[in-house]
Amino acid sequence: MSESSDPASLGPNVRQTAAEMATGDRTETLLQTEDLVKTFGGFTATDSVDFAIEEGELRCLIGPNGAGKSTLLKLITGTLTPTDGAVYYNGHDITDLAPNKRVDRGISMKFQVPSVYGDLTVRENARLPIQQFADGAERRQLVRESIDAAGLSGYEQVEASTLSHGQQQQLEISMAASLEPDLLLLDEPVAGLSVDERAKIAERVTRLNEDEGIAFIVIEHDTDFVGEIADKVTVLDEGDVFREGSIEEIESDPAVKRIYLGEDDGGDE
Amino acid sequence: MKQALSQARYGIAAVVAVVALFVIGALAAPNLTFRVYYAVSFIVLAAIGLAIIFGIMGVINLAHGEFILVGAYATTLSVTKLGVPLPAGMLVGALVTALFGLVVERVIISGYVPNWIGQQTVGRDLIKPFYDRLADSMVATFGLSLIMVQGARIVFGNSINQIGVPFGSTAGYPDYRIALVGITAGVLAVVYLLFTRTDFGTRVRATMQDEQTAMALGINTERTYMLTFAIGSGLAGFTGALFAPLLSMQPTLGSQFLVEAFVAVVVGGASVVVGTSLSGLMLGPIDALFSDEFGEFAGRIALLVAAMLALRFLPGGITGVVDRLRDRMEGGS
Amino acid sequence: MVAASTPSAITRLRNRLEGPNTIGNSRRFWTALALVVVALIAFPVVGGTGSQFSLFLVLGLLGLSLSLVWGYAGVLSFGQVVFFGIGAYTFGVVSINVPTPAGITGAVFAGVLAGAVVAALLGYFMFYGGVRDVYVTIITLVSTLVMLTFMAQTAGSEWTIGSAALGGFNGMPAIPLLTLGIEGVFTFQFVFNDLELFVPVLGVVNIDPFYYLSLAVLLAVYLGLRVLVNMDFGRVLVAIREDEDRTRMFGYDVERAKLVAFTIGGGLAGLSGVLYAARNVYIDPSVFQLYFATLPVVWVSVGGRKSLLGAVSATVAVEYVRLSLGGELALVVVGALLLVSILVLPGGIIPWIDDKLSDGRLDVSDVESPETPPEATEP
Amino acid sequence: MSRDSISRRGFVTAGGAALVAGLAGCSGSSSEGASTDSASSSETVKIGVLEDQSGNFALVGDPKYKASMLAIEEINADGGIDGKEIEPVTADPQSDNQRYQELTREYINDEAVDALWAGYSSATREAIRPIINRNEQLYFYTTQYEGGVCDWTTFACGPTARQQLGSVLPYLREEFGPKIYTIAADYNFGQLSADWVKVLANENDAEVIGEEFIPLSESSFGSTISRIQEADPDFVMSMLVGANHTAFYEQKASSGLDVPIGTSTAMAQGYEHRRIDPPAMANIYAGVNYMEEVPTAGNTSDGGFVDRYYEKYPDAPYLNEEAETNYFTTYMYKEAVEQAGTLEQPDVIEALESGISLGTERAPEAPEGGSIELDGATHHVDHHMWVMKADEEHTVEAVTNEKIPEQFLSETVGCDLTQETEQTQYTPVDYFEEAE
Repeated sequence: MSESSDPASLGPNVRQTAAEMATGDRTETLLQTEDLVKTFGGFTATDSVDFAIEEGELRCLIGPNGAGKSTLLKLITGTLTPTDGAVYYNGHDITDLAPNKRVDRGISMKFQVPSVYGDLTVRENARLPIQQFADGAERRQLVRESIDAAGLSGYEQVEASTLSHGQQQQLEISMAASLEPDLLLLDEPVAGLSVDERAKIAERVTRLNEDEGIAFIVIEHDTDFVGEIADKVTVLDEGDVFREGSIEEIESDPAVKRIYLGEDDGGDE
Repeated sequence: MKQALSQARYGIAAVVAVVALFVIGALAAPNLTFRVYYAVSFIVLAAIGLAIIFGIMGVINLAHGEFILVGAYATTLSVTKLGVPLPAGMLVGALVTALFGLVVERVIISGYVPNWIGQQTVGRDLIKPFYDRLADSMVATFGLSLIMVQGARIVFGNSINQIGVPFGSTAGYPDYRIALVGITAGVLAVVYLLFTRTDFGTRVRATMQDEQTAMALGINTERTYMLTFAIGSGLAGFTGALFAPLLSMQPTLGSQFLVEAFVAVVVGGASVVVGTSLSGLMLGPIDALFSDEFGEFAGRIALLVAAMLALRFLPGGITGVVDRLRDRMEGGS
Repeated sequence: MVAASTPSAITRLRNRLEGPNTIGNSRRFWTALALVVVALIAFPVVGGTGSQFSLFLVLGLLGLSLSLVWGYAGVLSFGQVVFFGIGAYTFGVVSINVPTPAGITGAVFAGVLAGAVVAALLGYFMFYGGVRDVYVTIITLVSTLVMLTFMAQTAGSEWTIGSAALGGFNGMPAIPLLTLGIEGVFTFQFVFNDLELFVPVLGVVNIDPFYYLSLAVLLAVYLGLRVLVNMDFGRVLVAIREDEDRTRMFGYDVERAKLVAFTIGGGLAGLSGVLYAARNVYIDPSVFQLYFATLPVVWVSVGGRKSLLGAVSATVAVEYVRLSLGGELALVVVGALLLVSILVLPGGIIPWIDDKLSDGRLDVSDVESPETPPEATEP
Repeated sequence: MSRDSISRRGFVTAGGAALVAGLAGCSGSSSEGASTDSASSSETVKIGVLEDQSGNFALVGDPKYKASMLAIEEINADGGIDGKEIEPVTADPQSDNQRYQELTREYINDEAVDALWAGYSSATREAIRPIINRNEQLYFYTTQYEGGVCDWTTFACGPTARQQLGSVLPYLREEFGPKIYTIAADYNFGQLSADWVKVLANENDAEVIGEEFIPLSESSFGSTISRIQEADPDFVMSMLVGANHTAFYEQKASSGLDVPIGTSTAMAQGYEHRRIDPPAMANIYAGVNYMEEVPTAGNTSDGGFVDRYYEKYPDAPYLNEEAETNYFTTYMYKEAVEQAGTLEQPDVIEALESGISLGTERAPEAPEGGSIELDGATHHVDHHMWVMKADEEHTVEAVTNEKIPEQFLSETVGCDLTQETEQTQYTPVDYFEEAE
């Protein structure tokens, strides 16, 4: 992976050298949080969350609104710093690491609100993440792949803001995936999409997970979508892990339905 | 309800503290206290009109000084030429500026008039409104400011006669300036009540936060914009009216207020009344005490440096700090 | 892969100069630009020494510095005049203390360096402190007034650096005449050194060499910035301008990129200040006044925020009108011009012209027109 | 040669330049003749007058412009200079030093003016002096200023700080006592004037017990007034300048501070006593060479300077100190040109250096039978200084008056422009240690 040639490129070398990877103790766990707490003044968003993701795992995160899903994601990407507790990635403590440094380590994210660069063309959007680690012919190749994977070939010169909601989601997933991350976080990727657009995204995520071994944490309310793609599901309620298991276990568990429907079942002690 | 009550509790406590400090100060070191409170009032009055136009409506109004000029000239001319008593003259100043603000809003800021003309002639809107377009509104109001200053010079000449300062002085400090402190408190109270306790106030805040939803709820957002801008202008005009007896009546008088106003609004943060008054309470004493200790030059530099540090170390301005403090206190209990 | 002959030097150069971030990528644009440059070269021969016009070229650099910082990095700064003034004063102090040609040449670099260093310090204070959008604007606005208030009171004799008195509000007088080069090797005096030139048709004409220096510097900086903004660095800046958080999550050090852009902008503003002081042989604190600090924002807004060409052409146009309109109504006319131009063309004049002339970017409907349904284009 | 024709020509060439290179043909004549073509042969006398009519200094600059036009009109009605009509070339520099530099450059290179009047503030003078020195242009600077400019083509004919403070300070010392509190605008003029107060205090065994400098942008004086009240001086010397500082007088009055105030700047320039309600300016003593209320035959008699000024400008607000200097320097120039018999600037300068003197008719500051002289060596004027007092109703009367020569350059520094072609500005701190 050659460092991109132009001197003023500020993007860091995305892929870490093999040596650096080796020193971390080689566990299967890719990401782990220990008693992760985040409070906003009086309100506790996450309440000592212990949560772990294995390499290559596709985990879905569900739970009622305000359960702390987005906060947990932001603590992992570094946009928020926790009040207490720690986040480990590949065995390294990244609790206080800057967001862009975490991207170096292989964490990438698609935002809840689709945020592609509206004024730029599809090609310019796709090129941005790739330009920091690829150059010349290789860069053109990766950009073309990224656009094709998003189903937007032929749209290279189109201004991103004029794309449909679904197309923008696909483009942003391509951009996040083009960093060749180990862990890709998606925040409600199919919210507000039509049925066939959801199917396309589901197929896209599964392909990235199986073909390229990218681990996922996907926040999504649509249980059919979750059922289709999830290896394992975690249910968050009032800032803490409430249940964890396969989609079947979760769907059949009455307590989960109750917290969704709002009856307070007094916890599961 | 519980939260509203506790918020009021802090508000009242703060006001009582400020008044108590004033009374104790007036007894112990009257002159210094009057000067500190005058400095606070100057900043609050300079900023109150802008807090609405910039703070709420997202229009960087570089012609804010010239709105104060309109108020000052209208008051002075109505008193000197029409023989109107001073208090009435001040109301005239505020009203004339409010009307002027209305015209500016309709013709330039919201583009209602040009678009109406556009519809008649070309069949489409000519311009986009300036709300929440910070940079563009800055250029537009900079042009407006040039026009107003030179226009005032052409129409009224390089200066007009100034009205006398009423009342005498206590402890070597002009009574009129002490009265100004009281009037400032009154203005803050009225604006606070207007924006929090009246349904017009809620309509304004709804429109400003999300125009689409406000429209969906049946709020006439066009009228709300118009009235809010007019009120902002009227307050700036009232500031001009209040300072008319104190300043030399020249077309360039607005420039003295511009910096204090912008700094106070930005340092103050989101909320109009709480932000502006708190930044006044912070920056005013710094200006007054440094001037007292090290001379006027040091006072001026201290104010500017304090503003830079506040902008740097208080994200979200002072209102941000207050919100965080309040959350912590409530969270803690 | 057709073995295209290695691209000729010109196309390689054009590839570097052109890109989505700059206006004017067609051959037509380059011929038009060449024409304008030739016209500007001929202008002093016809327009009377061009010594007045050189002011607009010098201020064009200041416009470019804001266009880079605001137009590309999205940082609306009122502080460019701070670096402009500091560059000018540094040039004055160094050249007064070392009035030899080498000293003066050194003073030019000192001025640019001073502008860049102060910009880096202020930038670090703001960007690494998490200060964003309107707060940055107000901090830079306040910094100009701190400079104005401070410099106005440096009239006392204690405010003398070496033999250069800062001069307070009266300004720093008697800045040496700009003479570049090394003693003995080659030196040339650019200011107050009109050259006699025999032109066949017009007879003997005198021209101001400083005009050509500022024209050359402006052209070089313009082309340099075109290369910069079309490089990967330029694309990162544009991405930051569009959506800072999204760009951070692509692994870019946003704070460092903004700081680098802000520092380059400071250096450019410093260079403009140096040439301004050299041209007028004088500098005073009025460059820190709010009125002068607002002008760059006006130039870049009127010309077109997202275009270097817009910034340069609008600077020259607005300043020409502002300085040549006399009479009582001058300020009213300038104010009205600004108001109308931002009302009718908020995106700026040059981008508007560019849209009219070139095809520019497509719209999704252009691609998804009924007869070519999206599926049809699937590979 | 009105303003518009210049900008139109400029516009055409710029427009032409932008269009096509080979435009030599259609742009008409070659550029303006070289600047040194001898104007004496042409039939008009070209005078450049650049005074602020808008911007911060418009209030004090406009009367200067009007007085110059009055003098030119009178001279032309009376047959011009040496039979040649005066052709004024004017523009409004808008109190903007950049415009002053451009216009000065244009008036010297393109217009080739025979003499130039330009600028109110010291900052403007210093901004254009490099251009003037370089082109050796005859230049009249007509504002009262800190003094010390010894420049062989510049005639600083306004009174200096030493002359103005030298007239009012000794009087107040006699009347009220030795303790002085100085407040001054925080820039060159204010700081140098404060130095002169110390020098004069030393000469009149008075004592400066407090000194304060106020930024030009400051308009609230609470702390300054309370410090003055504490110091309790016998009188205050005020060198405040500009619109914002006028607020001091109003705030002083409404704070009940009624210490007498000596000034070299208030009332005479910005006519505060006409603009602010009494009694704000009560008890203020201005040491000036001229004010509208100066009671001399040439000034206030029927058909005098004041009548002629208001006849030409019925709605002018006031006839201020600098206006009279613009007026009499135009007549001095006329006399010098007629004495030299040519418009060649070196000869006119030599004629001016031969010592021109004007009586009350053309220099209204001089009383009946009195006169003012242009000192050839220093290019300054020995003025007839007046101390004018404003009472409770702001009516202004003369208290004392005396002739005061320039002194600083002539006696202390020894600047003699008839011998050397100097171009420097001297400051009192170089010559008086008490000015430290």
